[in-house]
Amino acid sequence: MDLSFNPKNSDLIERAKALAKDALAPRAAGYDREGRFPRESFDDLIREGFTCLTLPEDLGGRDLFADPVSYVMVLHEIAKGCTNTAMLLHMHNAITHFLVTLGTQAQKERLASLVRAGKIIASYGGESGTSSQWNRQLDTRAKRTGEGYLINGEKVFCSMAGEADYYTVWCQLGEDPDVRKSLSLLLAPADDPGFTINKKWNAYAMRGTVSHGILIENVKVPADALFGEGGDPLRPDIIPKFGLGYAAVYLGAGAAALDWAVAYARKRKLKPDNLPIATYQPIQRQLGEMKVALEQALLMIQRAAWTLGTCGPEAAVQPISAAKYTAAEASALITDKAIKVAGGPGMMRDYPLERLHREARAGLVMPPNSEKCLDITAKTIISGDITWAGTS
Amino acid sequence: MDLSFNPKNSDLIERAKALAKDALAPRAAGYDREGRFPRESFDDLIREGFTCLTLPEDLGGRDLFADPVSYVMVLHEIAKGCTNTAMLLHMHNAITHFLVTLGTQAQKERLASLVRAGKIIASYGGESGTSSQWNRQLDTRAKRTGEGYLINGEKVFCSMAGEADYYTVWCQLGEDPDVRKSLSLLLAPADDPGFTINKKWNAYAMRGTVSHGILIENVKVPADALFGEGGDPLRPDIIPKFGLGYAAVYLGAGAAALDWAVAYARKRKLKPDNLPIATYQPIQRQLGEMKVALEQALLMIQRAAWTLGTCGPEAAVQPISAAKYTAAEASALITDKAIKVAGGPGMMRDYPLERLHREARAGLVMPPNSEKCLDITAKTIISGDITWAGTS
Amino acid sequence: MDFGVNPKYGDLIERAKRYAKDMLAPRAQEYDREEKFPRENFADLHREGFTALTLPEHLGGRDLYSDPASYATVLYELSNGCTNTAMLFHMQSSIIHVLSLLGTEEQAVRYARAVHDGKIFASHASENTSSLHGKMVMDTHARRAGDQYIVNGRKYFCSMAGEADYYVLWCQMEDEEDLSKSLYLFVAPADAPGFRIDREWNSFAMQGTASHSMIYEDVEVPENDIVGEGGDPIRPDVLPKFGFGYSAVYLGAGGGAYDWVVDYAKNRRLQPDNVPIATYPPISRAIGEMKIALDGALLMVQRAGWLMGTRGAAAAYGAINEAKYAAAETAAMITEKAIKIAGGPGLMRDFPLQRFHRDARAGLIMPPNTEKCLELAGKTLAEGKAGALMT
Amino acid sequence: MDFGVNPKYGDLIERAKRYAKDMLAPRAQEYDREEKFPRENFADLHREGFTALTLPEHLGGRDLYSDPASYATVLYELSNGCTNTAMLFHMQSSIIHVLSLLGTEEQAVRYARAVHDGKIFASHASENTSSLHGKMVMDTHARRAGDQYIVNGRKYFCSMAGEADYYVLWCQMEDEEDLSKSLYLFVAPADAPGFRIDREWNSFAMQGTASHSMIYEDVEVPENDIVGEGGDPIRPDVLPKFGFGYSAVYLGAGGGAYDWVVDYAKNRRLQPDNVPIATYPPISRAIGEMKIALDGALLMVQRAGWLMGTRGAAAAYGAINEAKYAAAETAAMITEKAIKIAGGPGLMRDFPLQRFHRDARAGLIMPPNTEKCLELAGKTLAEGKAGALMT
Repeated sequence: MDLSFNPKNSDLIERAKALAKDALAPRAAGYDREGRFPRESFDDLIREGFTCLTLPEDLGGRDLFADPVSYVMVLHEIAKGCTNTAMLLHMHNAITHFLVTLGTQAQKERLASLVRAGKIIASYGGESGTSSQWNRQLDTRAKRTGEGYLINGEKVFCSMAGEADYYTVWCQLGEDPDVRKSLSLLLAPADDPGFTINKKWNAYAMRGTVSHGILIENVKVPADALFGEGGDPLRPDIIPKFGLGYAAVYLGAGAAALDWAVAYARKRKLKPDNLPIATYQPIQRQLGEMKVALEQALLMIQRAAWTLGTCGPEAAVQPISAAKYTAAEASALITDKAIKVAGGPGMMRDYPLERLHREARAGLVMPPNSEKCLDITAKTIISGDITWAGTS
Repeated sequence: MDLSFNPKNSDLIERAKALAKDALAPRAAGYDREGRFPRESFDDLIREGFTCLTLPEDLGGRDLFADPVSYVMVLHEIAKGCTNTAMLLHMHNAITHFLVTLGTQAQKERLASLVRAGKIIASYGGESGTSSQWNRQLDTRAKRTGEGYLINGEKVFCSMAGEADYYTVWCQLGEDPDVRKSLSLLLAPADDPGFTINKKWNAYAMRGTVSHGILIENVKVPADALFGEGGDPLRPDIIPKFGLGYAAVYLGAGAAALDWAVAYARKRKLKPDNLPIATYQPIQRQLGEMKVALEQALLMIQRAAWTLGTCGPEAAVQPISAAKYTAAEASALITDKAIKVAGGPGMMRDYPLERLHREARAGLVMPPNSEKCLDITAKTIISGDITWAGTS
Repeated sequence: MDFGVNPKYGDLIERAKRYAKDMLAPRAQEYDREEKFPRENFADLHREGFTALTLPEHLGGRDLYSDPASYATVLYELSNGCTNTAMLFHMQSSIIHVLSLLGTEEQAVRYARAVHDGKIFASHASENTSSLHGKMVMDTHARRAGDQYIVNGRKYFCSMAGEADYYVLWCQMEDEEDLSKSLYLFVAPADAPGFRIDREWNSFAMQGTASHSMIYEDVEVPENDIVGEGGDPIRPDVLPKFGFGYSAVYLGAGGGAYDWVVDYAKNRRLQPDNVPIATYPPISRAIGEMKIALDGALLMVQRAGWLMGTRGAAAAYGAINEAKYAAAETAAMITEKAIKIAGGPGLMRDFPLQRFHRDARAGLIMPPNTEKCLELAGKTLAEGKAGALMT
Repeated sequence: MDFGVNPKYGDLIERAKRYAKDMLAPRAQEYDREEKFPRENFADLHREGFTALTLPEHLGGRDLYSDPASYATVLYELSNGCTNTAMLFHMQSSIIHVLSLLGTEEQAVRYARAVHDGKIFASHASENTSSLHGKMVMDTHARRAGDQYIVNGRKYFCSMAGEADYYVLWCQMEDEEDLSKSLYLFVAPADAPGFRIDREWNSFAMQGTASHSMIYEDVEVPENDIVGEGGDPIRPDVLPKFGFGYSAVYLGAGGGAYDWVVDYAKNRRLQPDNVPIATYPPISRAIGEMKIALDGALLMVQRAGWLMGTRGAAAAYGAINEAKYAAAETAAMITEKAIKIAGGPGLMRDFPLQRFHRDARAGLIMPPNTEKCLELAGKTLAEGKAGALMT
């Protein structure tokens, strides 16, 4: 066991921290208030190279998913500045990584050149069906044509709808009803006239992700738009990585709330004592509880990331579920308590706590939600003995 | 809405309170330590008439189940002195009430004369099966003989095994496999040689209830030992009343813990401040949380009791479940926090908190357990609209 | 002991329930989104006679404060539909009750007539005390000038600032520090010169209450709009009534979330199971927990009201404090569980859960905040007092 | 970053796991019920070489304190079988480590030989300070008399009182108030005249630790049994090691309860469903919660150990405190959930859940208690320090 934190890519974590503090944090409230895509912050990320992080090194990237601990800590630092921006960066970086993983050399090179040129890639899997399981039919279907593929369907919760440059469409290709054989990823330029945005994203949190619906009508893509084989998106090295990033992003909201609450408690004085409220034991107790929850969640995330990097994706499925659960619940608890510590300012829009509190609620609900995480963990335990790293 | 607390039988509540404080409380630790039936305390209860409370007035009782609010508050006061004693008093009084409810005039009179003479009646329903539902076959069976009935079977969790004077045996009578038609109550003297006590009650709490197993071999009872018709014990005016009493009994452990913790916090001083710890805000916060939980649970119990008395037993099923849940959880929370307030003395056997804490755990587990209570409540909500008293 | 609805006011509770569903809930989303004062609701509630409920019967009211438990239940039911409206309804109902209680017969008749005419009364009391101990100190002062008074000062969290027709100011006469002698209620029409609104209310919840700050610069109030005796506003039969109602209002946000999510869970089905998600054990268990907590908290609120009505506010003080804690924590817990059950729709502004959740969170913070409530409850115990009476 | 088991000590962790299951668990119920010192366990652990693990390698040990994360994991695993044994093992392992660290070569060799001979060392430090601020004040004093010292005093919570072979006394030299100059460790055989045991340890948990009070009346200790320099026992590389281990020990009670109840739930079936109750969603969800909390808390403990080992105790202080909170609260939560899942058997003395539950409760109270831990963690933050390092 060696918990020293000096990963290969610690330079990126430091840069993420600085960028979050100086550039992203000041804009976070505005994106939330206006419910718009964090364009300026994303431009900063592009300029600083953060949208190329998961490309292979020989294609101009840092291959950051090879070092998952650094990957999650970069996200976590970005999220401390702006949860929305961090979430979208994760979406872009995760799907870029998957496409590169699945693509041919030619596809990889083409994708990398787009990403290096500052193009943003989105990933659309959700449908308005009612199952969280991947064992049902998708409405979105692609069929082979002479030149390539023709896609039709409808997607919901499409982050960066109308803002990304390319949409990665999760769809069933061909006639095989078994999604495990037919689920495919097709990359399409966002300006295809067959995409119509249905502006129904009106959440009370994570508003900057502009996760509208998209109607897909006769979108034509060439043959090299298909990445990997049918069923590849269900590979165990693909989906869990999304969840790992969510954990880091949502914990960022909690970490930012704790920072703010501590700073506030050290400044705020009440009469007649005229002492900072940070000197009161009940306030200290609350701060302590928040701190322990934050540390515990960070360790769970780092452990899951380390497992992913060291023991492979299948071994990491449960640790990732556990990390997502711990992080989302910790962020919910911390933002709750931060508001209690702050009192009135906790509910005022002039201060960040109410926003962070809302964002933490989104963390509880975003798949895999807390119930689902518990379920995955429990099923693993019940079906057999498991030994996770750090539990001897 | 009228929450004034002046029930017809408030004299009994006052007497219960005095008896609990002066006679029962000083002995409670001893019964727990020695794991023995609270004989001396029960003798006090008998002498003071508390074992006759649920008999009809014309048979020398106070018909206390006609005034369920008083009934639960008597139990609650007794329990604040000794949880074990209160539990057994409830067992005796509830079964006496049921037998009187089901019996013929002659049976009532005979039973009443036994009870007035200080005899203790026990009630044995549990079997070592594995279902909490009453839709399965019992192992304990009775069959009609010329003179009466012959009983065979085995019971578990028999409170007052070897201590009560009469055992009320829940059994299936005859051949009908449908328990809703065949479940019957047979009253048998405890000194019948067919009863063999299997001393396996070795709980870490509620040790004074001596709830051993009992083997029943060819116990013969006369014809008038049968109370009511087959299936009567499942009537809605019977079983839920047990649960209502449990709520009051277990909340007593919580109330006693709060009383002790408050008294301790007012006395205990720490250096160098030399102030009672009750003056520290973190301690006050804990005491406050305990107090609110206690009050809330008491109101839920009183509401359930009032519903039972005013709207009848079927309307009271859900409020009783809700009261049992609230009381058991409140008692668990209060005893937890009391130990935290007390620190070291909280875990020492020289003080009552560790005992009350154990007893509260038994409250969580005793049927209907917390999960079951939630289940009953949820099913009622899901199956239709309900309006409970006090919720308009 | 009687947990049943008071027959004298049963009709009001039933009507409140109906209004919440048919009148308040449909508009609540918009008021919240647009951060608008719920004017249409007040007009409708006035038409239905609800804005006059707390006036005495001889002035055309129902004397609803004679049974605070029923009053709280009405508030709770209204709040199930719209927390903002219930809160403002409570402010107006309390202040017109107080004006008729403390005022001369002439004043009581005059203000009651205004209420029947649909005029809205706001009550402004908060100042920038920043005290841990909650001692009230008034910066807002009045001085005599001929047969009228000149008021200067500043108030915070002034519900209905810019929206009410009359502002009732809690104001201290100059040259007398002792509030128990110098504090009076001043009633002034909203269009009186000298009122200025500082629109700094920018909360994530309860935005429809328009609780901005107000500045008074040489506001003139004639002598016959000064109500009661010195110190009356902090009389124990006056002050606690304001705080008491918050419990019912905020618990109502929990009740609204509960109703919505139970309905949702009974209708929502997932493939391939195709049964209502309410039947999944983890969800049914959560519904059970919510319902039991809701009932327990409502009983705490009603008990506090009953104590206040029958034994006076002093005897009810502990119970009011405990009820505030139970109600606010329960409402917050329920809205949180409801969001978890609903998943995506829990976060969407098109659905009411996120609104109830934000409103409930405000209940935790509104003074006395829930931590403070616990400390008060514990302090009472630690001092050897019973706190809330065992009823 | 490496969350894997340290290969140098992987064998010890595996063996600890096996001993817990095969050796400690079968006897744990009896030690608890009979309130007996776990003598057979100590004999077996000695035979297996476990009682010497924290001695340096050149004295026949494994120098296990060189990697406190591994040390904590060994403790945790042992505690899964028997909390009492793990606690006493920790006391002995820590004090013999400290004696070899602070002692002269002659002393280190001599005490190590005793350990290899199966002698048990106890460490007695607690006095009746009753201080909120945890400042240590020693009533136990020594005065010189020729070439030896005479010790008088009284200690509380003396683990293994009457059971160990050597008592190591934390003792102050007379005429010097400053503990950083006057505090020494005195090693005395248990049969030295002047020891008297006041059997007042009567706890509902951890009864096998025999943590009675001890009175010292003119106990004579020769000069060569006084270890280290003045103040050594409170050196930052000594004192925190004792407190650090408590987290692992108490969390072990949670781990034991978790293992038992998962096994139970996988085998227990109810009619008419006839499937393991572990498959019922409310129960599987609870199992998931327990497992995740257990892992998180164990990581907190291991992190604290890793910090202590690599950056020193001062850097680890915040993390040790946070780990104590996380471990104790988690163990208490798990044992409580386990009892609820098991139902009746959860309460029965024939089954271990109630024992784990009582032991875990002791963890909440053992200083620093969990409320204190939170306040310390918050105070550190409030003072602008990071507390536990972000590793």
